[in-house]
Amino acid sequence: MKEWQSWPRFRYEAELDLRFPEEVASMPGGRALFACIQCGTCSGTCPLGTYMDYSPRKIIAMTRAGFKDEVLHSFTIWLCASCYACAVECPRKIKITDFMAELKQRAIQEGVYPKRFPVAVLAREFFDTVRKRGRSTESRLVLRLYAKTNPLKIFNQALLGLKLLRTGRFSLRAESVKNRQQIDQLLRAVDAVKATTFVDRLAREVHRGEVARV
Amino acid sequence: MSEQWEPRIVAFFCTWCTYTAADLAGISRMTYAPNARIVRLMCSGRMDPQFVLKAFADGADGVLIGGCHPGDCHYQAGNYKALRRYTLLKRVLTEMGIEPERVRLEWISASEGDRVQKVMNEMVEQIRKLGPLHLEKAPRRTAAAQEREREAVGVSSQGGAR
Amino acid sequence: MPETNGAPKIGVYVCHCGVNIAAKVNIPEVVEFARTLPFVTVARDYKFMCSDPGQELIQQDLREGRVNRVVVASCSPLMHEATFRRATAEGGQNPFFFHMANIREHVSWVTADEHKATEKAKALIAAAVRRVAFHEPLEKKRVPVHPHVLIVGGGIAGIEAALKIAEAGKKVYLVEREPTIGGHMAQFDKCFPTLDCAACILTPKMTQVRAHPNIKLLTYSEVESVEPYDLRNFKVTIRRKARYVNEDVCTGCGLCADVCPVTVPSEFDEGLGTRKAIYRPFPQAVPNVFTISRRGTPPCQAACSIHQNAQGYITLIAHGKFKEALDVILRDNPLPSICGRICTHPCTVNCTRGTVDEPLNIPGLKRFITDLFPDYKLPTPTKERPEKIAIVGSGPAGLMCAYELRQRGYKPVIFEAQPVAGGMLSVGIPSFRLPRDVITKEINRLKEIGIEIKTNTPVGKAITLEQLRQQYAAVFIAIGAHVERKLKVPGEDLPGVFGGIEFLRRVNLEGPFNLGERVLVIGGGNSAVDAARTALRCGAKEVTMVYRRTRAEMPADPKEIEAAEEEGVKMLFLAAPKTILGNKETGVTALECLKMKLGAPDASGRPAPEPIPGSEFVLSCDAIIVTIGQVPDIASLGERLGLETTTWGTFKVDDVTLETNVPGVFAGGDCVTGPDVVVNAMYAGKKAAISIDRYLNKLDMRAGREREGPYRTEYTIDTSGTPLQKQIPMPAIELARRRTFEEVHTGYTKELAIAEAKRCLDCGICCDCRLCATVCEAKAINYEMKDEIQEIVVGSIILATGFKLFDARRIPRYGYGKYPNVYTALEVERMTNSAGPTGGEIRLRDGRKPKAVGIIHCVGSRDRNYNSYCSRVCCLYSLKLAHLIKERTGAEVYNFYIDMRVPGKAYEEFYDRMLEEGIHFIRGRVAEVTDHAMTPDEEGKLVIRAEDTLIGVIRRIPVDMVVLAVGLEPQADADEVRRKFYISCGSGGFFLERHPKLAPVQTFADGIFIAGACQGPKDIQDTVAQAGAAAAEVLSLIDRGFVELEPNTAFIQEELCSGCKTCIPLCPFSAISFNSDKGVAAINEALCKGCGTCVAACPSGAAQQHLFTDEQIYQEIEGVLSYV
Amino acid sequence: MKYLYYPGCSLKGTSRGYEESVLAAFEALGVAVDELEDWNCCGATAYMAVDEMKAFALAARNLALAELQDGSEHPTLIAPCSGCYLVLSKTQHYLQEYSEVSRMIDGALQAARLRYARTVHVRHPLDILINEIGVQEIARKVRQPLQGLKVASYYGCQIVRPYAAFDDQVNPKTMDNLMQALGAETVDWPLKTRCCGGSLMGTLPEVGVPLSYILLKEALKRGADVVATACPLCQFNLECYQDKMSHQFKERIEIPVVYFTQLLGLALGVSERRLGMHRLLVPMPTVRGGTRPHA
Repeated sequence: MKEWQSWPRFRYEAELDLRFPEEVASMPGGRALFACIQCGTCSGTCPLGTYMDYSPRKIIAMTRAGFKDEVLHSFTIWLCASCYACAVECPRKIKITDFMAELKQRAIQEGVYPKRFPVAVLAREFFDTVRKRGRSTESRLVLRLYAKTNPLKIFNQALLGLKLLRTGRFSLRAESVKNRQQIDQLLRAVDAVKATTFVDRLAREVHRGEVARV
Repeated sequence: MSEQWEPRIVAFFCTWCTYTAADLAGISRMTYAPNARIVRLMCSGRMDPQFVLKAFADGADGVLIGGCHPGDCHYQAGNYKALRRYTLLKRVLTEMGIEPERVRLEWISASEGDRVQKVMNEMVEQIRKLGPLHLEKAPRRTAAAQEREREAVGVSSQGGAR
Repeated sequence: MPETNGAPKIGVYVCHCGVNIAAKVNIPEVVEFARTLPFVTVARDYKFMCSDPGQELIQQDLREGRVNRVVVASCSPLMHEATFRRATAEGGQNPFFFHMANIREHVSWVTADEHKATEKAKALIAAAVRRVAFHEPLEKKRVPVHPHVLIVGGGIAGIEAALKIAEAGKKVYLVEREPTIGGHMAQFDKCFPTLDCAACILTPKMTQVRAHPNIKLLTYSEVESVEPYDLRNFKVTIRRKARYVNEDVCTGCGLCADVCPVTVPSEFDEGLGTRKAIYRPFPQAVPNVFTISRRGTPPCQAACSIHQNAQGYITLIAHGKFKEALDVILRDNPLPSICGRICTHPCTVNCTRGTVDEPLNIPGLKRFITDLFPDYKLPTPTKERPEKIAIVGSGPAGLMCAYELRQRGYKPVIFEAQPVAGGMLSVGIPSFRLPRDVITKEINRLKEIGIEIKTNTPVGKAITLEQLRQQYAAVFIAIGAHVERKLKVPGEDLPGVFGGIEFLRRVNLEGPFNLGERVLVIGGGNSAVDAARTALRCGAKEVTMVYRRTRAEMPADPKEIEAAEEEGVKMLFLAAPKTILGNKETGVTALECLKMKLGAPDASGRPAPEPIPGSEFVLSCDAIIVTIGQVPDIASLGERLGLETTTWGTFKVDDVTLETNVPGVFAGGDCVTGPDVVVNAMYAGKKAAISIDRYLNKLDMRAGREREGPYRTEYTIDTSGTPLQKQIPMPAIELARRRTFEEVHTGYTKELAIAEAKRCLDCGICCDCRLCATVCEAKAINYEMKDEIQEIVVGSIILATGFKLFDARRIPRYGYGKYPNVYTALEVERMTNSAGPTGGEIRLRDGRKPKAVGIIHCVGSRDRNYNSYCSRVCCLYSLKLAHLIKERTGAEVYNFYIDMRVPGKAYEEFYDRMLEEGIHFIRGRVAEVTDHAMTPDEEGKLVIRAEDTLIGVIRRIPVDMVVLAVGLEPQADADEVRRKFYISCGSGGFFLERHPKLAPVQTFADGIFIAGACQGPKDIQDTVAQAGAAAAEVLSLIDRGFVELEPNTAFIQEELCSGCKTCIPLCPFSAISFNSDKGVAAINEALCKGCGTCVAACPSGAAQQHLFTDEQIYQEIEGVLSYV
Repeated sequence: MKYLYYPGCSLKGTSRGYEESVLAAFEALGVAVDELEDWNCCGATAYMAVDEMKAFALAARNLALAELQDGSEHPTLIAPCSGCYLVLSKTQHYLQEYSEVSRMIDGALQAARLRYARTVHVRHPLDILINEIGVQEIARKVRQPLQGLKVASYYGCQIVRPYAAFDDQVNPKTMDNLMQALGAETVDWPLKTRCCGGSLMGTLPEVGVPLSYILLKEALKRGADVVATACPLCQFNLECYQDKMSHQFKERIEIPVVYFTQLLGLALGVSERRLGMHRLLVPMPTVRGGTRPHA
């Protein structure tokens, strides 16, 4: 619990980033963001709403108002499990799930994602494997995730791992596509067009082992 | 063409549906590209293909025709007649070497102000893509036309009353 | 050359419209530009051109001769064209020397860039200036306005408008599609914000409408079409739906509803209560008369060849009215105890219930009634006629024909070759399915009403056909099909091989005889099954049916096949007999068969069996019964009067009349169709009787007979939500006893019959039992009533068709239709009404009082998935219901809202009051209503899950009752209606007004007005105000007596017309004709509405349109393109 | 009709039983399926979070390969994994709706010497079973009716939302109808589309475990004998963490969680081995030979 004294009394307009809402709304279909009437259907529908620091409704309000720091630092965006329940119920047809994904990407770009949050690590490990091999192998992914976040956790799950091994569900053989070159060409082309560098930055970070520092 | 070329569009709207929709777009303050000039007709059935040819001859780059939705025509079936002529017209234009995409027929009801906005913007984009219309013999305003105009109002080319 | 007013001197007047135009368009620049245009002599600008000083500017210039044509650049011509034309006229010029440039709606309000807006304004002004130079003087035509008014919709809007106009002495037709006026308001209990009783303020107005001499009230009626009567007035066709009760005679006493056995959910009580098929929506209905809901002939009755009214007797059975049920049965069927046992029941096959779980056992119910009244009597004829009619054959066709003729007064005489009457019924159907005494009784009943039956009298031997024809007024041949078809395989004549019918006839007439232990029955029809079951009862140990296709193709009734199998009959499929083995001494010993496979479909649509070569196998047996069909025994008739026959050995008759090629001789039943089921034979008998009656009365035998046979009902029934309940099996004797000829099924008991009858879905609604007619003292009920068409001419129309409620089922998250205690607001409204289904008590479905109630706002409103508009009344009615619920039950009431919208006089105060009453208000749209309990106190409750957005937490609130504040939607047929009346719908689907602010009750169609919620969601206050406004519009029109029409008609320049006639078929108003004297087209200006379609099509340019001549439009095109 | 089959990474790993049962059940129904050659990762939800455009590109490669391999006018690609189904469908949707996405992906495909003409129809096996084969046809082929078995049909989130059009998004019924056709009873279970926790189970078990627990607890409360799923991740979460749930919530949570195709296979008379039933951690009580679970 935070100390009450530390609560800011005002949010000064100068501290906000008024370009932020426009940036976020530039995603496909993103203009719908401005149609939000703050009804709270998304928050009420969200199965994870109760775990979030800001409800999805608040995230939208804060994005509109330019609370960039709070939004990108929030746990909410990492808690979204992409179940789309909010998106189909939203009376304003806001693609809230896609909006959360957009915020995750922006958080990674800005490097402000919570470092001890394995959600981001999993996403990146996954990304890395697929980039190289075209397919992911769950078992190896899980091992790498634990290795990079909390190696001790592996022991908690050892029994389950054994069971899975026994039933043939935990194969350690790495899956891969045959035409790896094509995958490479494909993803490079996206990079070239997109001219975004965050993936490289990400690769550098992974390389430096920053993410391993819990 | 100068680099400031802007598509010039003539829009023929029926008074009952599309013209009213354009009014509604105005009342609702929906801004859209200013390139089109609206000519009001009572019905899209009044749309003579010659109007389109005339517009192209006089320097238009595109023509938009707006009528009531099928089944909604104030005069029962004028819009169907317009559709029939429109189909023929596109063929004629192709033969003349004018891209048929320069003419567009749209059904827009009186309540669809937002559609006016959308169609106007799309039309301008479309014409922008096609570029200016170059008719080999596309006089801005023919001498004959000027003469005809004067004659019709009873004024000779010398300016004296007949 | 158009007539002109001298050289053009054009004045251009640019309006600022305050800042509306001036803020975007550079007015001085535009005015400067206008001065450079040809013929422009004056160019001015003014703050508001439409104001008096603005108009005065124009008039002054005109009067002082500076200007003779006028261009005003301001708003839309739809707004102020009339104003400036008037100004032009007052300045002394023809008002049509004027044109308008729309630089507000089309320029300043829609253009972002100032420079571009200015350029666009210039172009439009240039176009207008060029155009107006070509204007000509025109005259407006005056058309009288018919003083009669049509109002569509009898809700509060229609009522209010009708009364206002009628009070002013004008004639009003008020058309309402429901049986009563009152609309939604009649369903309300209280009205917000005053909480006054809706009925108390509405019903006096309703009775006033009924009593007013100037109002012609047409309830239960719909407008079919609206056509132009002349250039301004309307010819309206109204369908007055048959209510089957004479409105002028009915006293509204209600005795009919007391006896009506059909109960359906009451629309007025939103399905919470019930009403009868003959009903009055509510006691204060206007007119206070009853109506019968008839959806049409139910599928069971339609499918029946003799149209037995099954729904009628089933409904009566369900209500224990057995005697009445018998009367209904006897209306159509003289052989019910037979049909109740052996009919192949197309009724059951087509029963709607079959699509839900299982169809009703309709014949079983009929049998129950006939068993209950074993000594019932047939109706006796009410008149007598001298003609005697000969009927050959006493099977079902002959008996039915005789009965129908007897009922018409004739004296039928039946000739039967066999010693017993009944034809195939007596000889071909085994008695364990149809006991002999049942047949005997039925035949005796027919004899009792005067039908003569001569048994042992074979026609052809005892008497000839020729003699019959001479001695009787008409002859009906119904000799059936009794000659067995042969297998045509070797050994068929061996002892021990029987024809199926031969076998059954022998058992029926002489009693059972020994066949041996193992019996094979060849064939798959009903007779084959009968033969197999009979063989078992003759002592055979093993009976096997041999059929060349599979079970799926067997023509026999599946229930009969099942019964046979139950009794031990074996089935051998895909096998066909090849040779019957045995000799004269031993008789038949075995059957050699071939295996078959199914091939391509044959003519009957079933897959054709194909033999598999070399697949022979042998079945040993003691007897073989061949039952593969029969043909008529035409040869037995001897000489045949030259009657034509078909290649199938049947009589050739006219399909419609059943008349043979010999006049006065008719034939029907199996001898025409080949072997068929009993009910079709009866159908033939009935059909022949109708033909004979018409023949003897020299009437058209063919007219109006399309619906005599079976047909399919046109309508479909919504069976969703019907609780599953399978058919109640009819009690039968135990299997062990099924070795004798004792009847297998013993019939329903009263309790079982009632339970089975209650499964009926009342497809036709009214079951046509006609009990109501028996109690109506005023004799108001008329089942033969037909829809009537009425035509009226009116000059003005007000549409006040109201709204429909959003269907809450469309949002499954709120559980409406799934959880019983989720209600719509109107349902709760009905509950709060003391005359409602619960007598004013607010109760859960199980009768408990709710302790906590959640009201969910904006259901289907403000939601882009459904309706994006705000329904405007829900916040207020939710407050009202919250108050009523709290007052009546003391429950905690939670309102879940997005925004509280309570603008209006005394509305905010009402909201204040509710806040103070302690009603909870939670700002947050509900995510879900669920019965998923997460804590013990949520068990058995409905949990409402929503974010409380003001507190910022997600809340779960357990309640007993959920009330959905459903929004208002356009009527389901709004689009159809608006087309009918030539008007438009706005974005939400509501009728579109001419101008949202300045012409809220006018439409774009002259003379057609709108009022109330059909224009958009609104409360009673605003509805009544609009109704008044619409009435005022109408009255002002009528009092002026005429309208002026825009002179934009088309005309022909005769000297240019080539007489090609292209224009003539194009005119939707048939205004163009061909003047053959001059060889040119001619336009009737009185019919021309001015669309200009003919002008656009004229190849020579001879057709032109005033105000829109080719030249004027060319000028406009050149204008917009030539400058800027 | 021949279908292309897109397994996705999970069906080659933890959810091998899903692949085995899908293929065996389709075979038993006489429906031919061909595996998409050299398919790659669909793009997956996790990938979407890092780089949406690349996820689209990956998905588009699969779609392009499907066109190459099938050659018919409208190839049908069956994707049993909910995640793959969603990502492939979403890619289709974005390629249609957003020209910027469309342009970029076409460019990327071109760089990889591929072309996608937008003809592929991505469908879930449930959709094929209900809308192509039909419950009546399936009911006709049932050899071992699942008499007396009470099934909680769990659709999860991503096969009905937001791009699927074959069933209702909130109250889907197709799996229930299928189960009824197999002779089983379905329990009325309001959580059938509620999230199981998805990948949070691995990354944030303190959040994931309670989500799955709520689902199973309610299914047990409503009398289910088994939960039928249509998603590898749902199956994994609901099955593999039951011990953890029992421990954490001090309450025995034990219920078999199987793929709906496994139940379909059982009813069609396919052997348990071929359906991958032996890979279940919580074994399914036998429904054969008249033994009824909980009977």
